[in-house]
Amino acid sequence: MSAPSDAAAFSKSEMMIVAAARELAGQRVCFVGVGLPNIAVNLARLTVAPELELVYESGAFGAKPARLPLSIGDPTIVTGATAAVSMFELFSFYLQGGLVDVGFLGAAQIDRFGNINSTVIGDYEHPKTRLPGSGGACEIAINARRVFVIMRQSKRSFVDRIDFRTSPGNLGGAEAAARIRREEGWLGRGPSVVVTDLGIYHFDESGEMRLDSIHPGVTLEQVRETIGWEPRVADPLATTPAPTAKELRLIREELDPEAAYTK
Amino acid sequence: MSAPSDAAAFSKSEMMIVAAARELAGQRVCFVGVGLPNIAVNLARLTVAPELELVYESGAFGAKPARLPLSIGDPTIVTGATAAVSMFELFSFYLQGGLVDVGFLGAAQIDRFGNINSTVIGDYEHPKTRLPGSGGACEIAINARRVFVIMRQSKRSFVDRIDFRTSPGNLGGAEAAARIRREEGWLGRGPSVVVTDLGIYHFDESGEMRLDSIHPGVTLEQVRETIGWEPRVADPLATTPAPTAKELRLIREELDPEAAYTK
Amino acid sequence: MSKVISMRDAVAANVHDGDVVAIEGFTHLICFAAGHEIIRQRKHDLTLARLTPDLIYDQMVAAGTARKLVFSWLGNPGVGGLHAIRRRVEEPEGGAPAGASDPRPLELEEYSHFGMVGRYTAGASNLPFFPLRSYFETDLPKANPLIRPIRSPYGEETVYAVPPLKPDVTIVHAQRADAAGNTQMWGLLGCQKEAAFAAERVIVVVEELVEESVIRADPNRTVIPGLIVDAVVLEPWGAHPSYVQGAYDRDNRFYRDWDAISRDESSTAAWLDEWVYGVNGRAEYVEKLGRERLADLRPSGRAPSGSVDYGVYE
Amino acid sequence: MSKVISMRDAVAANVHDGDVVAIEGFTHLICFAAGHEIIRQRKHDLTLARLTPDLIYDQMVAAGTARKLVFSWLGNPGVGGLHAIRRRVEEPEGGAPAGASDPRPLELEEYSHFGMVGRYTAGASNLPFFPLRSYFETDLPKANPLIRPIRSPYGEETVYAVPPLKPDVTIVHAQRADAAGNTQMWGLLGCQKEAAFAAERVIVVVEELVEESVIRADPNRTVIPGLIVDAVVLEPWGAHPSYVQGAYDRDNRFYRDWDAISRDESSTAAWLDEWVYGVNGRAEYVEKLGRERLADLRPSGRAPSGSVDYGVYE
Repeated sequence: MSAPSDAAAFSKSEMMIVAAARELAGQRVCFVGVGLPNIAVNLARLTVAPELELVYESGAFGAKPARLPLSIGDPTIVTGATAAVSMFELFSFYLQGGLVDVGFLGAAQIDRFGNINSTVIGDYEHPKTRLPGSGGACEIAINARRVFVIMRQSKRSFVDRIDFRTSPGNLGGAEAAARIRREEGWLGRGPSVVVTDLGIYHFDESGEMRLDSIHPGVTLEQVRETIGWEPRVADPLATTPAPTAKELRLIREELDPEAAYTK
Repeated sequence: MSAPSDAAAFSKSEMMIVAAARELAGQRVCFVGVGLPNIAVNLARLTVAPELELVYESGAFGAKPARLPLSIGDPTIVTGATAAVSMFELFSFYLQGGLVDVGFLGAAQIDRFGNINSTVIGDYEHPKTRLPGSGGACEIAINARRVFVIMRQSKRSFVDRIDFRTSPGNLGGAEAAARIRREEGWLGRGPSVVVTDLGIYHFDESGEMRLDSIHPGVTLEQVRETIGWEPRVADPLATTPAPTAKELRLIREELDPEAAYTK
Repeated sequence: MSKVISMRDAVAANVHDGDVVAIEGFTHLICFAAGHEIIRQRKHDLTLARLTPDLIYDQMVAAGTARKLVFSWLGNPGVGGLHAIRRRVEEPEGGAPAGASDPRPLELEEYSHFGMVGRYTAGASNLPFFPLRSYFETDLPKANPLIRPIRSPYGEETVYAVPPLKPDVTIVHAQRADAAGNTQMWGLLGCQKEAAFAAERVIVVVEELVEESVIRADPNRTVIPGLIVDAVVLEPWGAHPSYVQGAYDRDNRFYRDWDAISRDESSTAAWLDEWVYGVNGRAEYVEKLGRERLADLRPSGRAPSGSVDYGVYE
Repeated sequence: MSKVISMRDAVAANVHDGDVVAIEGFTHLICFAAGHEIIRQRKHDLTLARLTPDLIYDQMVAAGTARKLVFSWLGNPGVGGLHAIRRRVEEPEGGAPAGASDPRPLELEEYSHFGMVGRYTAGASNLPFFPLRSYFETDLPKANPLIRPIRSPYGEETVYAVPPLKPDVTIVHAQRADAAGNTQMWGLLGCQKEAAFAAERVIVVVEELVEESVIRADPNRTVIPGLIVDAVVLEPWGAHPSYVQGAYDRDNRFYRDWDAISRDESSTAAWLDEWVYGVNGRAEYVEKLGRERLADLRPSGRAPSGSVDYGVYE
């Protein structure tokens, strides 16, 4: 439960979802997992990106869900979809074949260069916490044309050094990353945006995260307290426009009526 | 048009088909092209090998054709089949995956070790005759558990040295072939039988073709006149039992009523 | 020749201690009925392969059937972690329930989703490896040395390879099959086809056993040919709490409930006692679930695919 | 947004001189209508890729559109050779018809069926190569140095690799699509899916244009998503003399007739004049074939697939 910046108006999670959805403007094909990304993506379709096409990691394409899917394997994403394909086809032709514009990832840890850990906290052989692992996150980071990250920020998640690199971001910096991506023939250009409950980060020319927009009601101090390095901050720093009444209505009435993800 | 050995009873082609069909006794899964192999295989299913399952090179499995298919792409092999699969699935999972017991090949040239040419007569770059090429014959010879060859014999087709090796047989001899097949992890054990219009050949321990049975009415001289090397002959040499009335009736009335292949 | 037998006989004949077992199905068509029967028959030392171990393997690990997992995403989808498995990984000494036949730490062999799909594909195709564009600049090849670089024979490029995975037995759930094992499914197809073709033995479990003519009416719908199937088991609701497109929904309540049940060893053991050891098979489990709960999982309406015409060619 | 345009516009916009063109379809769903339009628009210097060049490429080669073939089986299935192509290979100087724009010898790049399938699969998957167990101890790698050995990173084994094939344009024929290009087909599926995903541009030609709701009723039947489709052309009988499962049969008479027509350069040219240059499109070609001939090619009855239920989940 996060403290909404304007208790009457919206929660931090709602702001995060709205900000992520707006980043999808102009994107065409999005590879999506369930939960926050799923709500953000569906909100984008209803607002800034009506042409957005969803590729579900489970193999559904062009889904028209009759209800908010509770998992990426919900049968409601298959009934009425334009295609239901095997995992081989999904990963070989859609993702690795270069058809996915945006891969949407969550993470347990991220570093300043957008490298992501979703495998373990602690040592791999003797982990403190065994996390789910890659799933498709490893190949999404490499093959999606760009990667969007959505996650709440904290000292434990925004760290100077991740414990395990599950999905490559800008590696040790933009220049080396660009060279390696080119040499190894990756289709992806790496992380593009990180949306948190406190603000919106893009990546500067050195490949490091830069806070470009801070959500209304959030202070720079709050941002610094929840990040494991001294964050770069855009000057001038924008303030994220608050969610509109329409955005909030869509989230609350249509996309997450039981507030499963937006509490 | 071949001269039947007993003009009233059966043609050389009919004898060849019947002999090939009988060789299929006990086999389970046969990868089949159209024409003579198709008729032989269907005759086998109606006689010695009722359990035989056909994998058509075009992707139909468990076909129940309502008429004799005129090509491997005839729609009659799909309607009522148990499966219609993509070429990727057919070649990856059925053939290379090792599910095919018998691959049935025709050829333009064959040598004493069962190596096959279906690519060119003459030099590859400047061919005298450009033949169709491999199609699936190359991978069938390597991955089918055993290979049956059906072809008419002549000095031009049974040659000391083939012009191009499209499908490997016993290479230069059984011992080297077995070693190479083992080392390279081939699933196939190579050619098993060659059925011609004059007789039936199996392969001896040295990997060379041996005439084991001669069709009724055919002389050893005829065999020697239509082969480019001095053929090994089994002692005693069997005589292929003539087609039965039932076999002939099935060919003439059901499998090839227009005598397209059995003239 | 009919291959239809009971679940008990299918598991007894095809699943052996020490086997590599794949119960596949990506979120959809996960055959919990087979997993429970494997537990009841107290199979052990199994290597369990699945992209997403899901609740089915959490239960099988809790029951002590497994010595190793081969996987790509270890979670309770939409809910959280898999606690029984995590206990065996994070605190291996204390992770196995008392009396379990296999108290050793659980071995993990980890890939990504595409890596697992590639492994089954190589297994099904008798290839010595499958190449993919993944793993670059990650720690996964260090964590799993079976993920190896391979240089393209065309130019300088290097990609990664995964080795073939050939389960001793693959178990799939489907909407329907005929008695010979010709199997049709629709909805999310996961990698059941690849996992089945890769396996030495295949058990198909279905909601409905149909005449061969039903299969033959739509040959493009066939996902697994009877040719590779060893046993066909008729087990309605056999995928619960997973789901079957067109037949029943995912029981999300159970996925949430399991999070609480599995956090504690004794409540996990009690659940296994009641719902697995305490029933003699899926029919009794289904009866125990109760008509009302099942009715809630039925789709609210029909969504027919429509029929296409293959044509008669005679 | 509708992608439905005429065959003339689809070819003009998507097929350019010098392109690598794949008109795929293994015996089934071969889009002769598109091949003929390419001839009429006098495209040239094309590299034509297909497992089986079939009559369609024999005609396109005879008309001088091609400089190169990439293929695996060069024949008239069930009949014999492809004479126009053979002339350009066996007697290159004399092989091109007078006035053809490209009288040079035809270049051949030759694989096996599985090699071609692997090439499209690598192209569709953005892989630098595709591995397969073929070509061992044959002369094919000598004839085509793009077929190369590759060593497994697991043990000593060596298999062969083929390079990706990425056509500039792939053209497929299908039973039906919606206006956005979501395409469904049934019967033999060949490698149209792989060839389409591998291509820069895709033209889909259909017997029937359907509402989006027809496609959405059966998502597992979709072979090619509109996502990768550039143009949708409605062209009934567009596959004649090839066939469309459920719609019409292969015109075996024409396959036999072509053997005689194509043996001679002048009769080949006369046929092209009459049946390709002499008609302004497929509709006129169909009319010229005549109602009786077409009626003979219709299936003798319907063979419905039956309908399955995806269920409503709301």
